[in-house]
Amino acid sequence: MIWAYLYNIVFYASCGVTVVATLLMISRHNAVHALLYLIVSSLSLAIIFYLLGAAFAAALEVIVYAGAVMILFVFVVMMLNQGQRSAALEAAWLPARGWIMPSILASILLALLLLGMNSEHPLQPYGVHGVAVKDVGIALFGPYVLVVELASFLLLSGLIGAFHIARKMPSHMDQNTLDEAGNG
Amino acid sequence: MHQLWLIPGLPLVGFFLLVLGHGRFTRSLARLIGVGSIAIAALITLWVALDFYSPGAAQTYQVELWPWLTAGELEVSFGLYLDGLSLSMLFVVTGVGSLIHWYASGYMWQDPDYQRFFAYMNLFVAAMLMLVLADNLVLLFLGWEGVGVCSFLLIGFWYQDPANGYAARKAFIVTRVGDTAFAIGLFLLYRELGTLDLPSIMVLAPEKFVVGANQPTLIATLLLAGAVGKSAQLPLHIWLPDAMAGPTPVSALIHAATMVTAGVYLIARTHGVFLQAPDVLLAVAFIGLFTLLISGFTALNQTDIKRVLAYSTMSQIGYMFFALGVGAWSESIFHLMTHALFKALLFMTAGSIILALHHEQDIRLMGGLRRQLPVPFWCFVIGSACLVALPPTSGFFSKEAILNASWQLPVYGPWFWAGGVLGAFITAIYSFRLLFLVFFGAEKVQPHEPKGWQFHPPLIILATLSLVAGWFVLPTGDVLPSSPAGHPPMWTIVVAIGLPLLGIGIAYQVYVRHKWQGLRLAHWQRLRQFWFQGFGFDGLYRRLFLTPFTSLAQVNRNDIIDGLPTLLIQLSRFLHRLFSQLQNGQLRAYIATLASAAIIILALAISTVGK
Amino acid sequence: MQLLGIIISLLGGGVLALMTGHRSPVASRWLSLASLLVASMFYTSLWLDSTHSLSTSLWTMHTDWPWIERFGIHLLLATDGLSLVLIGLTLVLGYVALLSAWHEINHRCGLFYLNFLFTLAGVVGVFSALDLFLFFVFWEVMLVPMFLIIAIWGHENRRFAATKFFIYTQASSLLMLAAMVGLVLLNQQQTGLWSFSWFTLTQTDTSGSMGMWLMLGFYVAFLVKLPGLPVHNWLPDAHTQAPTPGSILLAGILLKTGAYGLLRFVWPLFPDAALAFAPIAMGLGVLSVLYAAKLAFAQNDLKRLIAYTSISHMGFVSLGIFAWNHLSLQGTVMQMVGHGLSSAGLFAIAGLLQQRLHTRALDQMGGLWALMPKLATLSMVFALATLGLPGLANFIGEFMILLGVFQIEPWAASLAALAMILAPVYALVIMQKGFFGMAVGDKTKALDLNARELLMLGLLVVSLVLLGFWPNLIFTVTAAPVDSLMHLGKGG
Amino acid sequence: MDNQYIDHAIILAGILFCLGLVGVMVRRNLLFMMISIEVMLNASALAFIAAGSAWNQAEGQIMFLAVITLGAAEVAVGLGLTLLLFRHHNSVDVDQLNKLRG
Repeated sequence: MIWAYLYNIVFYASCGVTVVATLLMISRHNAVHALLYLIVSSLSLAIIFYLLGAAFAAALEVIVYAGAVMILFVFVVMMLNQGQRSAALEAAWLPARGWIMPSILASILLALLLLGMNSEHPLQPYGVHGVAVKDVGIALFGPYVLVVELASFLLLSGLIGAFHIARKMPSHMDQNTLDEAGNG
Repeated sequence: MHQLWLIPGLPLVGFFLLVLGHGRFTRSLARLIGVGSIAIAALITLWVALDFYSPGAAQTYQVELWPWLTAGELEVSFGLYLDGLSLSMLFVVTGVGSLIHWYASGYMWQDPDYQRFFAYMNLFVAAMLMLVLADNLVLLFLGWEGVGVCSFLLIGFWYQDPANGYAARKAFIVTRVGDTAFAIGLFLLYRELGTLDLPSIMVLAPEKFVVGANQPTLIATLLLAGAVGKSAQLPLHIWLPDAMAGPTPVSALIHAATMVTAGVYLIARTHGVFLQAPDVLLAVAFIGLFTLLISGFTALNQTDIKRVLAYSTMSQIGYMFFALGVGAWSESIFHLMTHALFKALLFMTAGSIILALHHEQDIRLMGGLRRQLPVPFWCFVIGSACLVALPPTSGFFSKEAILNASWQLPVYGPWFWAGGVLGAFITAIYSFRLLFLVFFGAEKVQPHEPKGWQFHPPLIILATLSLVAGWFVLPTGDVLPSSPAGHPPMWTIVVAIGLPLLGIGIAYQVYVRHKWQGLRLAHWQRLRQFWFQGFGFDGLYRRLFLTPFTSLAQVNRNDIIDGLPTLLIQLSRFLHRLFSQLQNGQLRAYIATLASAAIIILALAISTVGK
Repeated sequence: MQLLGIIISLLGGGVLALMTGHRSPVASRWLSLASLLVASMFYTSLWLDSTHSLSTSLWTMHTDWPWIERFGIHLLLATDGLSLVLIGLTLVLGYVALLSAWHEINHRCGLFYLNFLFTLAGVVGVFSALDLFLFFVFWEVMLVPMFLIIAIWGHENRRFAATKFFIYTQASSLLMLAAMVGLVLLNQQQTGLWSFSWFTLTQTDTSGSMGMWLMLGFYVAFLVKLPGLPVHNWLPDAHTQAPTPGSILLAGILLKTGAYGLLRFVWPLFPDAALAFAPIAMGLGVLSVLYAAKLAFAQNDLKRLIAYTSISHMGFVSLGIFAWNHLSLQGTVMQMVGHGLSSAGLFAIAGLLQQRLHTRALDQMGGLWALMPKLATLSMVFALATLGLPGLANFIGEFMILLGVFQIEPWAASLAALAMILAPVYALVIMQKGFFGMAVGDKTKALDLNARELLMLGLLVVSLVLLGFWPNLIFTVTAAPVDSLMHLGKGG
Repeated sequence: MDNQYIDHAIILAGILFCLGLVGVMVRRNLLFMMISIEVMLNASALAFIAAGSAWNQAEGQIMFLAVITLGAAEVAVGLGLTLLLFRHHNSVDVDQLNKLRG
């Protein structure tokens, strides 16, 4: 019984943390702060995954997402970051007025999603029988296993491409941007 | 009789020679061809007349030169038809025509475009002869239009002055209005009778048409409209006074003797149809009477010598229409012949006077010319006497016959007769006013008379002819319906002779003794001005037809239908500009549109889910 | 076989002219004249043996070679009296246009004569093709070189005029193509066999709304070509910007293809639809007659004025065709020939005036009679022909059309007869502003006609007068074909 | 076990998605837009997991895997391009990339 009560607290706490972290992340001027908040939110998300019974997903979230992707981000931010000047620049780019229209749009979208998700008549595809994911999965790993391999090759080539683009940076960097990055 | 085709052929050949030989012929050669062709045509007419009058000869002669138009059941031939009526018209056209050509060869001697003048004159006579000798209405229409074009060319002969050009175009377009009505009459006639051949029309019309039915009435009205247009009768008469812009021989030939009588000839020729429409005949009489009176009053205060004669021509042709209307068919043609003689005489004497006074046409500047220009003076006196119909002259015989016939008409008889006599009275006043103003009174100007054998002989011949013509008998008797028999009471003849004499007396008092000057007072001035402008018809037509048409044409110069495609082009350009704003390169704008699109789709999905 | 000779000699002549063009323009000129001569020799031999054979059979079949077997498309060329007359007119106007192009075209002559002769060949093909598909091919062959002639050798804004001309005609011929295919399908459903030939298609039953729509497709295409009222505004622009030979070709021959199409295809193929549509078409005809006449009066540009007169005359043609009785059809044929000759004359004179005075504006002309008596008298003759003076060909055409239409629709004929009043209004405006009155500005250097120009205009005047006094030269030849068309058109 | 936790989890996913969307629309710095996109990806991943656990089938987690790999690849390429953008315009303002306009 106590266990259910604890479960309840942890679940809602982590939901709260995720929401607040994301909110803060969006409004930060400094890129690094934003990144850190993102890491916090993904960690709390991992907790939720776990609570929803998807332990494997929670682990993956922490390893792949919080671990690899965010680190990559931090590296890039560090490289580009121009320090205070860029923070001031960020402030300039973010007038208060700028928030109004997007937040209106987002709140409408949110209301629609919530409306769509209530239980009496949940939002399901209208009059068309979607293919169940199971059959997709069976098909995916049945006859189309080759396709899955190809998809992975695709991702690999994407990565190599990105790597190739990024690699040219040192040889072309002219003197002033290097100094600027240095004293950031 | 077989050389009939030579009569219209010779002037045509003369025309082609003069046109092709432009610039290569000497003046005298051009004169020889010009006058010669008409003179020979006149001789041939005499020769044909001899054949015609010889005892036992057929009264009608028809020859088909070649089948002109054959399409389906329409058979129109290029043929000539000769009978009493066309023979008398031949006398007028070739006889008076050759005298006028003879006179014109002298009159136009100094003019640079001598050859072009005679080319047009020959073409005119050829077209008139074709009109008179045509055996079907389409060929008559060919002559009819040809005559109209030649009058356009000759009125606008001195083309340097745009006013002449305007007068020529005005004449052509107003007559063309009449011609269109004539053409529509032709179409209706063909639809009703199935043929356009004149002799057969005269036969079919009485059979097919019921007297007074609306078919013959409509056809007769349309033919009447054509005749009115060409003979310058009331509704379409505004072009004749302006037609005086042409050289005087032209006015003499076209606007006195031949072309303006074409309308009378048309009505006489298609009398079969007119007899089937009695109320149209009445309309003809009324038109004749009104034109007679109106042009009489207008002639009273004209100042240009040729315009006076033009209005007098209009009123004399009014007499002929009047005669046709009352049923005096042969008398009308007889009056046509006598009028051709003395009016040509009057115009040619006026021409000599104008030439003597170095192209001065205003009678107020002339005076006392009887001593310096004796021959023109006496010819003018004879011409005016005929015009006024004094007893011994030919004018008396023709006008008396018409007035007597008008008395016989059952219902309107006496009224018509009274109108005719009033017309004769006014004619007397204005013609002798002209005579006294020009030849009597103080000598204001020094004329020097043009000598030369082309001037006096034609005048003298015409003068004698117009005196003698009273006793001629035209062979129109059997062709045209007989005019009403019976003699009007004696007093009508006395009145008919007395009134003109009274008119002459009044003219003498006013213009020689200068009495009753009261007529020149102010309040008379407005009436005289009104009469001077020919009862204001010119202004009325200009406001009614001319200005609306020209302004409509100017407003819609580049036509509005052309605007449609250009509208299309502008629309597509506007849409292009509108849509290009959407792609402004701003990434965040695209995301915003993405988000709003998502919202719309979701809203749609949710709203449909509910149902 | 002679017909093929005509077309090939024209096409060959064009190609040869192109090849010799850039070396020596004079050679290309004489070469195209030679090809025209060869073509007219073929034509005379065709005329001779078809006149004596006309009494027996209506058609002289030339070629009937299978082309696209699948849809039953044959290279079917055949001529009857009607197409014979129109091909004759094409060759005569070909000579006139060639003579007028002698000195006016001096840059890229080879290409010009190629286009010129290709247009002629296309028109001859249009008049003799009796396979709908082949007709459409020649319709395009005739259109493209004409577009090039206007676009390359035209006057100031020739590009706009050429494109407008091209879009108008091309869009409408698309309609015709659709209608053609629809007709063939209709025929295939009814008879089960594919055929594009005119003889079989006249047998298909095209009553009902389907027939009406197909007829409208054809009608619109030919109405654009024969400039009928709502779709006429390409003609004034095309004419003002086209070079003189281009204008002569355009006015003299290309407008006749529209009228020929109405005669040959609209009525015989769709008798009931055309009969039902006749009152509207006649109304349009009358409207274009009067509206174009009014517009012509207000123009200041001489060529634009003449273009509007052409629209007015062609309004008479469409009026005559839709009255569909023997009189009005014979009148239409004569009106086509008469208008071809008189408008070619007027355009040649406009070209000559432009060469001498370097302007087409009427208010800058004046008093030319004294300076150029020969040119002035000839333009007087053409102006009189345009206003329908009897004794010249146009009058015969107009008179018989009005006579024929009067039997069917008296009110339409009387309204159209009003044009006899408007015609002198615009025809005499040319003479008054152009030749009478005082000379405006210094015209001393304007010289009169030389021998070549006199020959060109003389040829036209003689033929106008000839047809004015002896129209039976044409009527006897076209009597039988018109009769057969009429019976076909009456649903016979 | 479609209890309220699943519903709330999906609600959370919705909220996160909208927040990410706001982030993308508001920020002009390409980096921040990248980060917000990551948040949106996470939100969809959460929705998959929640749904998967609701019907207790493995598909949810397979899709989560797909989302993650996609996210990773996308970030790699995105950051590379951001570096390029920075090198070329030496600023990461996304509004500078407006050459492709109508």
